[in-house]
Amino acid sequence: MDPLILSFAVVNGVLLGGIYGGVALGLSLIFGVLRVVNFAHGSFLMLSLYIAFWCWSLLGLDPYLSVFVTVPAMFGLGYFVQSVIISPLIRRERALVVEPLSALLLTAGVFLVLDNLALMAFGPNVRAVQVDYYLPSPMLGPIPLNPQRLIGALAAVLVALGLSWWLRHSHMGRAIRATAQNRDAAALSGINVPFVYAVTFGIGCAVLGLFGSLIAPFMPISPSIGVAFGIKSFIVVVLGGLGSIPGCIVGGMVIGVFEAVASQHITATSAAIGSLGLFILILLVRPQGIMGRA
Amino acid sequence: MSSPALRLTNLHAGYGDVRVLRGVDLELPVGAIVALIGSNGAGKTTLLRTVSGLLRPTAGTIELGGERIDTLPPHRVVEAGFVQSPEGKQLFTGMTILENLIVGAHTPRARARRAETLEEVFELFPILAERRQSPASALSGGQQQMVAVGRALMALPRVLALDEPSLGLAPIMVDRLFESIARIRQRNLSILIIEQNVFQVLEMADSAYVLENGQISMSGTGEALLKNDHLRETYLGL
Amino acid sequence: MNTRTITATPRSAAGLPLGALAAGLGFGCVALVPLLVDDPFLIHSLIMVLFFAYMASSWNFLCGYVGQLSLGHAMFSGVGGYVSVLMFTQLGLSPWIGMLFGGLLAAGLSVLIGYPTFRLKGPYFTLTTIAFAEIVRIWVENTNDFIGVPLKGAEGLVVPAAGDSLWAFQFSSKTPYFYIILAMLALVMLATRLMERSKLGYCLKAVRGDRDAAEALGINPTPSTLAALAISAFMTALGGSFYAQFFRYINPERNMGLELSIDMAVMTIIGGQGTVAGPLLGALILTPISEMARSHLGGGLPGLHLVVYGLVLMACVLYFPKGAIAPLGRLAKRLTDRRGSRP
Amino acid sequence: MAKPSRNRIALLASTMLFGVLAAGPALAQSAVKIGCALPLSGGSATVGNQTRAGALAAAEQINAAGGIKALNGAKLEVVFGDTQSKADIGVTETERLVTRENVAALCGAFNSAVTFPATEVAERYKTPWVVVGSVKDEITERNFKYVFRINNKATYDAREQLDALDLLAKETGKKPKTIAMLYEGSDWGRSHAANVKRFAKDRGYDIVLDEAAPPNQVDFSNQLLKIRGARPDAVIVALYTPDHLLFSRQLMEQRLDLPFGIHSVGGGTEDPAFYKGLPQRAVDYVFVQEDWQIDKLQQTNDKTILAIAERTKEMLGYGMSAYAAQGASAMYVLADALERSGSTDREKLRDAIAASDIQSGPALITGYGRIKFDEQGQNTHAHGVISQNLNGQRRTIWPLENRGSETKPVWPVPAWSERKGS
Amino acid sequence: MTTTILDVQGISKRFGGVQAVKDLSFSVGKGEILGLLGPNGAGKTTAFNMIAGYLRPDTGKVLFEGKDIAGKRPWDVCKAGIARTFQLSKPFGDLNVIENLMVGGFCRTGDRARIRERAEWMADFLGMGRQREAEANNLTAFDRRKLELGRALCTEPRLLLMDEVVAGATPSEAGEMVELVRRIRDMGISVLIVEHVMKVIMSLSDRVVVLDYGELIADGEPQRVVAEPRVLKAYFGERYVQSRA
Repeated sequence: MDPLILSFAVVNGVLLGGIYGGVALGLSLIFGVLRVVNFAHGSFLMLSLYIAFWCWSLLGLDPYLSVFVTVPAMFGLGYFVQSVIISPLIRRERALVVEPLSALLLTAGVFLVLDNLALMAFGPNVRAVQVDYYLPSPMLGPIPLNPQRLIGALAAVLVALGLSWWLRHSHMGRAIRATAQNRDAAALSGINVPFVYAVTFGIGCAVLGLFGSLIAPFMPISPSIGVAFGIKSFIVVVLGGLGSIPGCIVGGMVIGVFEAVASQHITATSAAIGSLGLFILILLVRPQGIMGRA
Repeated sequence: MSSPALRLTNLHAGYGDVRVLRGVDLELPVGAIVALIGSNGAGKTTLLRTVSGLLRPTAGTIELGGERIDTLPPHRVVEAGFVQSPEGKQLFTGMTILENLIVGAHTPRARARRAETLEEVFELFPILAERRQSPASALSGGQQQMVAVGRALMALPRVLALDEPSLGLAPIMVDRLFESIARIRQRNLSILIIEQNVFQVLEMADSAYVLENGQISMSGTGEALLKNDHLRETYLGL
Repeated sequence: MNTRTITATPRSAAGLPLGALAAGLGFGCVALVPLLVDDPFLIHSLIMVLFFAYMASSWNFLCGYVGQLSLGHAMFSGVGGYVSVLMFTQLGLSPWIGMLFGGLLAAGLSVLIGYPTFRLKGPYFTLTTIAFAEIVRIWVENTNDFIGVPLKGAEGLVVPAAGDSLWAFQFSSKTPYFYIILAMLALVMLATRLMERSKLGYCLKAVRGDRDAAEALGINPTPSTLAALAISAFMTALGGSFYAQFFRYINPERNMGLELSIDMAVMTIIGGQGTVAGPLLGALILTPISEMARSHLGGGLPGLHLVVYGLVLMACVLYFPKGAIAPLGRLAKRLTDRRGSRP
Repeated sequence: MAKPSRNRIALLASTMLFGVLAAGPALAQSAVKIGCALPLSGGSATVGNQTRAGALAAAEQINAAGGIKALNGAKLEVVFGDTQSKADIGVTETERLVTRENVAALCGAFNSAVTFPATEVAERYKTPWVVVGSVKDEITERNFKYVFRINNKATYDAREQLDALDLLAKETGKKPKTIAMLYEGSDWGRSHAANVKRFAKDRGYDIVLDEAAPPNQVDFSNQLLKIRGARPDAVIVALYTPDHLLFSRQLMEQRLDLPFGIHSVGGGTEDPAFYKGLPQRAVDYVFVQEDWQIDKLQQTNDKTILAIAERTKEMLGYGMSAYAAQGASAMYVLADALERSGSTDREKLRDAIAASDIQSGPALITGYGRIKFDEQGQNTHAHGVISQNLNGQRRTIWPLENRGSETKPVWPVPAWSERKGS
Repeated sequence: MTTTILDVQGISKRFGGVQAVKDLSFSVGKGEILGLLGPNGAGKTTAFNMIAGYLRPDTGKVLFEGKDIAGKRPWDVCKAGIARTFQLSKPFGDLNVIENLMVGGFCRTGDRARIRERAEWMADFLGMGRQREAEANNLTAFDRRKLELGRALCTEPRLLLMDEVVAGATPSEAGEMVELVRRIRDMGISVLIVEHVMKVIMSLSDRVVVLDYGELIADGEPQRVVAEPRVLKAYFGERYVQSRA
């Protein structure tokens, strides 16, 4: 194969994969701490895309500036969903662990409600943000880099680094990690576990809020957009290791490059089958993922 | 008369419809070491979980220094000053020793004095200072127990509860641990200790309670219980 | 709450269990509907309710009793539909026979997939079933021709009209379809009931209750779960064949898609998984909701019925984890108890 | 929402008036119900709602003009059923419309996968069905008596795209040789691609890339790279709105040069939302084949057509589309048949539709010269219209008879570097 | 004690850095009740699980009636004739008492009528005849423990492994359990029992073996074994032994 085309493909794959990883961060964080597989992950992204869109369309806010709206709004929504909808389940469980299937079903309910409320409220029309300025395309050798995707991918790496650093060194971050590792011991150390859970869910959604704003400039928005990203996120997170923050970015880039390179040889549909197959294989052979601990 | 450090009155608790505690009365005077002994399944750990707020009592009251704490969530109980080092150590295995200890000082009160308390814990368990950057999972059983006790101390407890601190430790380590506990005592804490290592703990404790089937069947000073033939017969089967 | 309930299975005067009697009576009454009313739309709607009850029951046969959540069952429905249609169009074989082949193929496929997959627990299992089903769906959608078999990709398959013929599984009236799906539902519910009381049923319930304890009692979980999976896949495939014959048209999106799997699972969970009547109850609750949302709001509020689905699902998970059948069962029990205690 | 209620009052008033003037035939002028099964929710909801708006606008107009005169001014009442783009739901809704709502005729249902089995129900109940939007060939190849299709078959769509290429080549002497195809990987995209392939060979085009894309992609870089590698003269595209938006935007960003441009077969490019979501430069010079004449409103002075467009825009919030036009057209075809049959009897109505021969009026809003069905119910005079986006205006360039006198197609299309403002 | 039914020969198990069981050998005679003792964490449950097929021994053999069952899966061990109970009882919560018992019966036969008959008999044997229709979730902890014992017996074992039979029981319940175990032995079933409550072990066992740090430190008659200094030290600490000496 033409090496130029191949390097194009790899660069595209890395950029896109970085965005996949960034979008999946929240899913991984929430699973890592709460052991909840958030089926509604994509729906939250869809909502933040809509928020970014309406900010642009009604208030004339640049999508990149709308992060100041989407991030707090999504944090609030995530906090609310955890403390009002999911936490009764955690309180109910006698064994004091969330029964993963109930949580999955609960978030599946959230997914149905959010996606269809969006359909009722915004209608089925596809919408898109249009900005009237041009960002210059930086060049990587002979390859031009798409500026908007580059911003997304860089943001993903930065957010992952920042999140890891914050979890490692901040007071709240340590509390979150402690709660993830041993809920009871955390409570016995004076950590307010329900609060930590709600904050974690909020942060997971806030990250989605950020990426909603970052991809809004180039992503058409419709009520069903969440599903596409949701499925991608599951694949990415399983590949990188459920709960692993760096694994998320690595998993995203692996999928991105895999699909980009594979698509040059086979059709995109076969590449989609391939990534689903990879997903199954990883679950069966190495369920902890690429970066996850055994 | 000042109120005791911890007082349980007619405490009932259980899991679902399984009743574990059936009316426990217990008093821990300020500055004392009180031992709670009993066979497996007698409800010792359930008692600690209930006091800590992990389990809601179905009846009865829990007072810490005269204040009711039986409706508080776990983190408020810690704030109020009751801290336990749970059974089986329950360390945060993905964290270093230092991080484990720092997480222990989570409440605002404890955080304000974090550096000093840390110094004190390191003084108490010098080995932890040496290995502060090691992951908790790489420690020996005795060292892990030290981390667990140290982590509880970091929260600046008024009442420290130790659940089976000698579990799984080599005899020499048990001795050392008990020595440390004796030293902690000098910090003007009240200590509630749950042990299966009956004789050693009875020697150290000011008084002790025997828990059987969720009820206190016997109590008294450590010495008196040691001499009590009934205890030996019923509890030890000798 | 520490009550010890001491009840015997309520029995009628003739000695038959009341449950069987009620089931027989219920099915008998429903069977009379086409004789009493001549309303094709009502019959059609009933067929849809019975069809979804059948699909949910087939799903329940495995997932309700093993306690694993599969969201890939639509794959088996698709296999059943495609095999029966292709055997009819390509080989001229009666769909009745094609149906059996479709069922067997689905059962075989399910064992191949299930063997490695059952090791996975909880959400991992669920995600894997979704992935398998999506692979099959995407593959069929993008395959026009597979070793000479015209799958026709996303376009879907059409069953050519063959007139009123039992052999061709085609009828001009809806009534025969109604009786067929009614009989299929009765059969799957009977099979579930028999399985519940057979060795297989006890093994599955034991594995669901506690895997370690089940193993200690001499139960090897793998063959039991695989057997249940194969039967469940077989029955789901028969449902897929019925769909194909009833609508005379199938395509991968609808007959293999995730949405069908979610419908099957959600109906069962809302009705009560691991019970014979739960899936039927779920279908009876949910199908009219969507029907009503459509006919009364006429698309004025698109997606409303799915919002209701989601809310009902969340309420069930939080407040009726055993499904709507649990409170109903308690009510029935109280009624029979009261009657029984009367002198 | 003010308008409908005013209409309802008008309707009420007129009913009362009629009641006073002629108490006798009050029964005869009760409303004629038309059932319309459409995907109002689910994947194709946008299209469904556009068709609904068109149909409603036309029905209102017909009613305001005095209803069906042959039925003493009976009003049209359009009853909708939501198919959710699912075959089984579509069939159920058809059953309901026929047996519960007792409609005189049916229309719908856009998705071929729904229309195909649903029309069978109509055939069984001997209820005429006017197909709207569905292009699957077989729908009008089953010897059905009650199914009619005003619009194109799928094969027409493909043929027309190549016809347009041929026409432009003949006009300028410049002919593209290689074609790439990019299409969504479900029913519509695949069947269109298959049809293009069938015709391309005979017309001397070389298909250099044949690429299906799974629906709802989040990125097209990979496919664009493939197109770049294949270096085609032109690309034939069949994508739905979100995918088409993404594709067009990325194509613009990557400044991928295609000497003979993008030839889209409707889908996303028929959707007004598509043009709202993209900057002008992303759609410059794009060719679109669709089932109505996009610049009809500029070219016609038929007041009824302009009024329909006005009313549709009011309902949807954006301009006319092929689907709104088709919905309106279907209503006028049915109204015409009702006038001629003078009866709501389904049998008579069916015969009247079969005998339709419309050569003027708002039924031809879609841009056809004539509507006349063959014995299979297919309107053989149906044709799509291919437009090119020129200076922000979409101008018909094919067929020649629909092309405006001032319209000059740009062929071949300029490279990105030669375009204004770059 | 004439014949041996279970012969454990030098089994070991290592978890990461911890040697949980080290070269352990002991045997159970036919018709014998053998107590397995040791302080918390001594490796009793690990040894237990290696016999029951839940763990594969790193080394050594487990001979049951002369055949090596080491490394066999739990269901095969059960079919061979060894039944077990769990430390934390694991009844099938949403099944009633009879159904729970019947699950055990399917291990030997598919004949439902016979299984049901035996389950009914077993319910009476356990003294749970009046609760036969009660869901296991609604039973008291002790009844659940009994139920688990009965369920194990329904698999018609020749050797019964019991883990902590009276934990959390009241004295009268403990007495009832001891009586039950005796009657089980009288039925000809050998019993290996892990227990903390000394009183129970002392009154029940024909013989005890004591583990400490994964190693066998004593084997013999109960009264004699608990007087051994090594055992006292393991249980009560060095100082106690010194004070008694």
